[in-house]
Amino acid sequence: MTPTTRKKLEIIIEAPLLGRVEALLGASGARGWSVFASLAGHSSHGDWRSDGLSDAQDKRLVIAVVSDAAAQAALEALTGFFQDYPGVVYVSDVTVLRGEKF
Amino acid sequence: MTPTTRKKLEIIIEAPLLGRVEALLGASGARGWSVFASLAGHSSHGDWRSDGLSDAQDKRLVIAVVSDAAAQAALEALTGFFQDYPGVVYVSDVTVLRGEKF
Amino acid sequence: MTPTTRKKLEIIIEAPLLGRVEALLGASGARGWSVFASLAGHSSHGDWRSDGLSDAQDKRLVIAVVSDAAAQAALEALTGFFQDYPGVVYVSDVTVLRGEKF
Amino acid sequence: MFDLAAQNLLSPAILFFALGLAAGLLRSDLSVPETAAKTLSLYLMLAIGFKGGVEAARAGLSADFATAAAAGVILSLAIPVIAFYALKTISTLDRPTAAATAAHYGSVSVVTFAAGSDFLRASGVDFGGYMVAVVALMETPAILVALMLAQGGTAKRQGMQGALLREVALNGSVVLLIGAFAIGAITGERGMQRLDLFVNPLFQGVLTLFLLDMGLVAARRLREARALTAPLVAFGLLMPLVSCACAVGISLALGVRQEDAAMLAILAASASYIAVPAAMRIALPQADPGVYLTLSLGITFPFNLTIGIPLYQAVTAMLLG
Amino acid sequence: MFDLAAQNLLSPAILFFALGLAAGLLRSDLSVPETAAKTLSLYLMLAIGFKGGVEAARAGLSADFATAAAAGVILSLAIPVIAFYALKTISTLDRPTAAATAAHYGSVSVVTFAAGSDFLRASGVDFGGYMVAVVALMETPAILVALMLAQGGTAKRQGMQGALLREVALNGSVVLLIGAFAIGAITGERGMQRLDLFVNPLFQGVLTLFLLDMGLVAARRLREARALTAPLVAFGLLMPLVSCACAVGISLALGVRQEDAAMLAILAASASYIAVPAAMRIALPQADPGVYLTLSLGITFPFNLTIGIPLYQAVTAMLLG
Amino acid sequence: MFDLAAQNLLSPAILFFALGLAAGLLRSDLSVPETAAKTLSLYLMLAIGFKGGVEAARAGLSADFATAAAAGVILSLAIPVIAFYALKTISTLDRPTAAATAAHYGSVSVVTFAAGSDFLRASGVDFGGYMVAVVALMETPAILVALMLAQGGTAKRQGMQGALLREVALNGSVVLLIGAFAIGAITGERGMQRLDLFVNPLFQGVLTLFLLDMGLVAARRLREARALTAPLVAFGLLMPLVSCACAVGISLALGVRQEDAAMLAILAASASYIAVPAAMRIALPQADPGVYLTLSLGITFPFNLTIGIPLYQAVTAMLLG
Ligand SMILES: Nc1ncnc2c1ncn2[C@@H]1O[C@H](COP(=O)(O)O)[C@@H](O)[C@H]1O
Ligand SMILES: Nc1ncnc2c1ncn2[C@@H]1O[C@H](COP(=O)(O)O)[C@@H](O)[C@H]1O
Ligand SMILES: Nc1ncnc2c1ncn2[C@@H]1O[C@H](COP(=O)(O)O)[C@@H](O)[C@H]1O
Ligand code: NA
Ligand code: NA
Ligand code: NA
Repeated sequence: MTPTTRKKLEIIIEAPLLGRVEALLGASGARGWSVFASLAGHSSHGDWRSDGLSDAQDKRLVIAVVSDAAAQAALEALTGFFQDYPGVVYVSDVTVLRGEKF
Repeated sequence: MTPTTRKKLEIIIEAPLLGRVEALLGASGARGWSVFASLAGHSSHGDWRSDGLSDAQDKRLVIAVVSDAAAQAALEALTGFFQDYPGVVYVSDVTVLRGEKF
Repeated sequence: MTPTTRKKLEIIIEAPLLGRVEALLGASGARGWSVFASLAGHSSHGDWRSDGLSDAQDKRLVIAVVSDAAAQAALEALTGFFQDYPGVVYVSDVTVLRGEKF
Repeated sequence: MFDLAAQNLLSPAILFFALGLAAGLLRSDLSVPETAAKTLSLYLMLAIGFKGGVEAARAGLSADFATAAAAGVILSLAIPVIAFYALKTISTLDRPTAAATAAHYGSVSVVTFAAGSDFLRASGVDFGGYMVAVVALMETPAILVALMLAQGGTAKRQGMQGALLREVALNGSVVLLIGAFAIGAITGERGMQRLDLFVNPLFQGVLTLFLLDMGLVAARRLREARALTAPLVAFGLLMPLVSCACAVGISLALGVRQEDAAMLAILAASASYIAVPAAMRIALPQADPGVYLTLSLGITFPFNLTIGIPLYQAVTAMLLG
Repeated sequence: MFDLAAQNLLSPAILFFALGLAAGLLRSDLSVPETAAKTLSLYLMLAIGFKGGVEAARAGLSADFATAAAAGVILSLAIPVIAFYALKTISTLDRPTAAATAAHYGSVSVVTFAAGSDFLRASGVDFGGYMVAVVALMETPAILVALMLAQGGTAKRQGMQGALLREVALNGSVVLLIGAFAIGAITGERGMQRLDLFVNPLFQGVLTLFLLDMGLVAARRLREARALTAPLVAFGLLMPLVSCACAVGISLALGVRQEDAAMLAILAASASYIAVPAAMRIALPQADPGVYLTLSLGITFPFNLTIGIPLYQAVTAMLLG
Repeated sequence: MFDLAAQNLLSPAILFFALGLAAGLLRSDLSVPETAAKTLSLYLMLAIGFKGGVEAARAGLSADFATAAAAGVILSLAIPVIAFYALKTISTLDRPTAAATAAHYGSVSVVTFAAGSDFLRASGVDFGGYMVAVVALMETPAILVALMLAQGGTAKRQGMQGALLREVALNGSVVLLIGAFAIGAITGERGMQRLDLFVNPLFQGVLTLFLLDMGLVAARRLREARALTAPLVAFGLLMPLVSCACAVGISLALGVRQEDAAMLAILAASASYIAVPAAMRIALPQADPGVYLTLSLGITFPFNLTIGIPLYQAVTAMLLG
């Protein structure tokens, strides 16, 4: 297993939109991802904090380690997505074992 | 939207101190951040695990993608903070869309 | 406190195996780590989502900022581990304050 | 009547809401874990739906149900339109935010229904158990009206409408309310024997704990309300009265039973904070949740809980009595 | 009998399971927070264990307990073997997956026990309170049998066996069931006075809410079941009958009380979805959870809950009556 | 008396604590989700506060309340000083850790209050409902004393003192206890009718589940206790007796009702594990939580729950009887 370099996408979006972002990742060729819940946050739109009443403003963090091609495709799709919806995406390089998985 | 490079700060601190760290981030010029709950952890101070009795030792992960200037300012403030309080901070480079947001 | 570079390991494994991975990290010379719960995810093995019935398929994210040596040791141990168990590991460079901690 | 209103104000449930509100405004770190709050609200919907179903079965199907249902649906279609143009007139809200806010007022609040039920029962007004089904019917139509008011949106989101409609129709709270209502209606007394303690004596306690949390959340909303202008606050206090008036009018027009009309007025005056906000984040993301959630949770809900409910009951009693 | 079976089908608990199943299959966003589900299942084990202990204390220690316990352990050792070879014969499952699946059918489901208790009590079959202890005894032996069937595995995992045995023996659900049973037995009537409301009238309600969640989870499993072939579905429906037959046979052989035999048949037919899956992820990671969790939760559990339980009771009544 | 003590040891609640302790020490994976534990403790404070308020309203305001309150506050100011110097004498703890630990013993444990109430009521000792308000009054003063004992700290943290005072004063558990007490006092019997089942029969069950979790947490603390030396263990077992003695003394001096004095002794002997630890992480971060949480949860709480409570009652009965 020779270490290889892949792209790590981190996407922060609102909970009700998770399904759409996952669909978009799949369509971009991402083979896998993990979803995490955020407790609270801050941005130019103000503070938010997860309350159990409505998940309208809850945020999810989606981490996807993907190939450069998939990263490129996902970023293009997300550019459109973020014209309509709030959220954040950032990318970094990671080294993985079993590069073929991603 | 040309991708631009920003700094990603990851700060692990105790739950009761979250408010202070958020204030410190805001003062350093961070425009946004996200807070996550940690379940458990280990360090030279031993193991801990979140129990519902007291959040005294619960840990929070704060992720803030910020400009180099804000990162610099935050790190200086955190250096002082971590002289008094336990916790960890680490920084890495990330590529973002819409660099003006950060 | 001069910033120094360290390795950040991110390991996604199934909840029942957390203890084994923590033992493996400790044995590799990691001085600290943090554990997070994942809500849901996707991979070639299909979708999963945390339900409260059994934690069999729940996933945990373990973040460990470690020295290059510990990272090397942990990756070798994990290579063996991932021959038996599902999961993902990826590594990146981070800058830390107080490098002696890690 | 005033005595009852006072008693309502001094009920434990409402005082715990006030406690939460006060603690939140004072920035106390008191908080209810969000998963607990979500579980409590599932419980409330399960219990409310089930009880309504059992009562409906007791009473048997009646034309009154059909009448109340029709009135409810009409209200949830009409109120958003009124609310939307009211907002456009009195405030400077952008179109999407006005439409999203309107949707909240066309829809309903299950907890307001619960508090209203307590008050009406205490006042000897026994509305039909089927009103629970009316609650469910009134939850979502307003969402569709609001979308039209906001004029669709970009082609991209147009493509989403299909998915959205499914999500709205299968919204968890609607499914649970309707489902629990059906199960109550099917199992009737036999079922009630098994769940009696769970859905009846336990209910007040859970509602109390939930209202404590709602007070905390409402306070957080109010504290962070940057977008809240005087006209908007006025809207949050007056719109319920307008909705109540509409409810009375339609009840007269369609001949809704007076007891049902009282509950219908409470429902019309209530604003959603569960189903609608999530739908709006999907359908009208440009709309500012800082406006509609603050108005619904921070202004209208407390108003209805304290002053509104007794007032609507008095009004309907007067005009339809 | 048929009347009772129908009543069983129309009990609130089972209808809420059906509601969850339907909502899940329709992809409604209705969901119970996972920490809530975990807490509810802790409550159910605490209440079941405690009630069983109090009843056992009431009845006093009896040879019947020993007989039922022996029968239970034998069943949980034998059933996995049958299940394993059945799977190898009718399906193309790899060895580890077949073994892991077999372990689930050798172990038991606490919720099936709870539903079975309700049904048997309603049918006037009063099995011994000590059957709760039998549940605990039947939870884990199947895991060890399955490991042998899968032939240990690599040396690396051999090294883990020690740790694994400890984990299996100290599995949370087993510890809680046994512990609560012991506490019930020790405190007896005096303890029951203090917890009566908590473990008795409240139980039905919590079970109902939990079954709603189980319906949702089962539906998700079924929706994502890629690995589910016709032979596997057949196994999920027929294996419980085989297990029931084994239970009847052993009960006759060892002379288990007829009432206890009825419950033993229900337990034998039930499949684990809490303790065993987690153990299998550790011990047989190559086994596909998409197979065993889908069969246990998506096929066998609903079958037992609706048709199985009354059927097993009828069969045991006939053959041992 | 001994009979009662034995009964206390054999109550379900305490046996479930023992179960949790045993499971935790044996490293079972049994665990209660942390959000569930947090929610249960909110419930306990709500119920305890509300019941106390209703009882207080029943009895009417009395000078006894003022006396008990004064005694309570004096104790929570004096005990930390004693504890601090005791620790400095018998142990090698650094100043901040000694001060932080002292704060825990000056403050109180709500669950110890609940267990103590059960025991005293069972022993026919009916202390005043207002003792709940005394609990709230005793929660925080010790924090301030401890800060002085630790001598402020760096200028940086000095700047924080303002924020800290607000946080301590508005600590969630204090706000909820006081608020629920006030609501109980305001709504009285009428309110109790609505919440009776929720705060009375349900209470024992929730307390039992919560104690199971406390046993698990205490065990984890003990397992990971690296800092625990013999002198510290001795402190954890003897300090409660010293506090009890102080309580008796002050009760005699101020003429506290004997029934109230019994509860006051239990409160004095109890150590905080909710409000104080969080405050100490902010105010005295250099203090080692491995010391104060292990002592409070792992040593003193189990001691009070099992041996302490009956002992304190016997002592006060003897000396003030
Ligand atoms: N490329 C990826 N990026 C992020 N998380 C992943 C990725 N692949 C797998 N995962 C997570 O790791 C779990 C196990 O992966 P696998 O071993 O491929 O089944 C999945 O269920 C996901 O939650
Ligand atoms: N710079 C940032 N770093 C980390 N998280 C962020 C950042 N900016 C925004 N977020 C998170 O993303 C959410 C939506 O961001 P926005 O679209 O700017 O309102 C915020 O509420 C935060 O939780
Ligand atoms: N090297 C590390 N990598 C990730 N998390 C860490 C690391 N070191 C410490 N932590 C987390 O930060 C908490 C406080 O660290 P410390 O201040 O070293 O006690 C620990 O309990 C861990 O949860
Ligand atoms: Na409305
Ligand atoms: Na079985
Ligand atoms: Na004390």
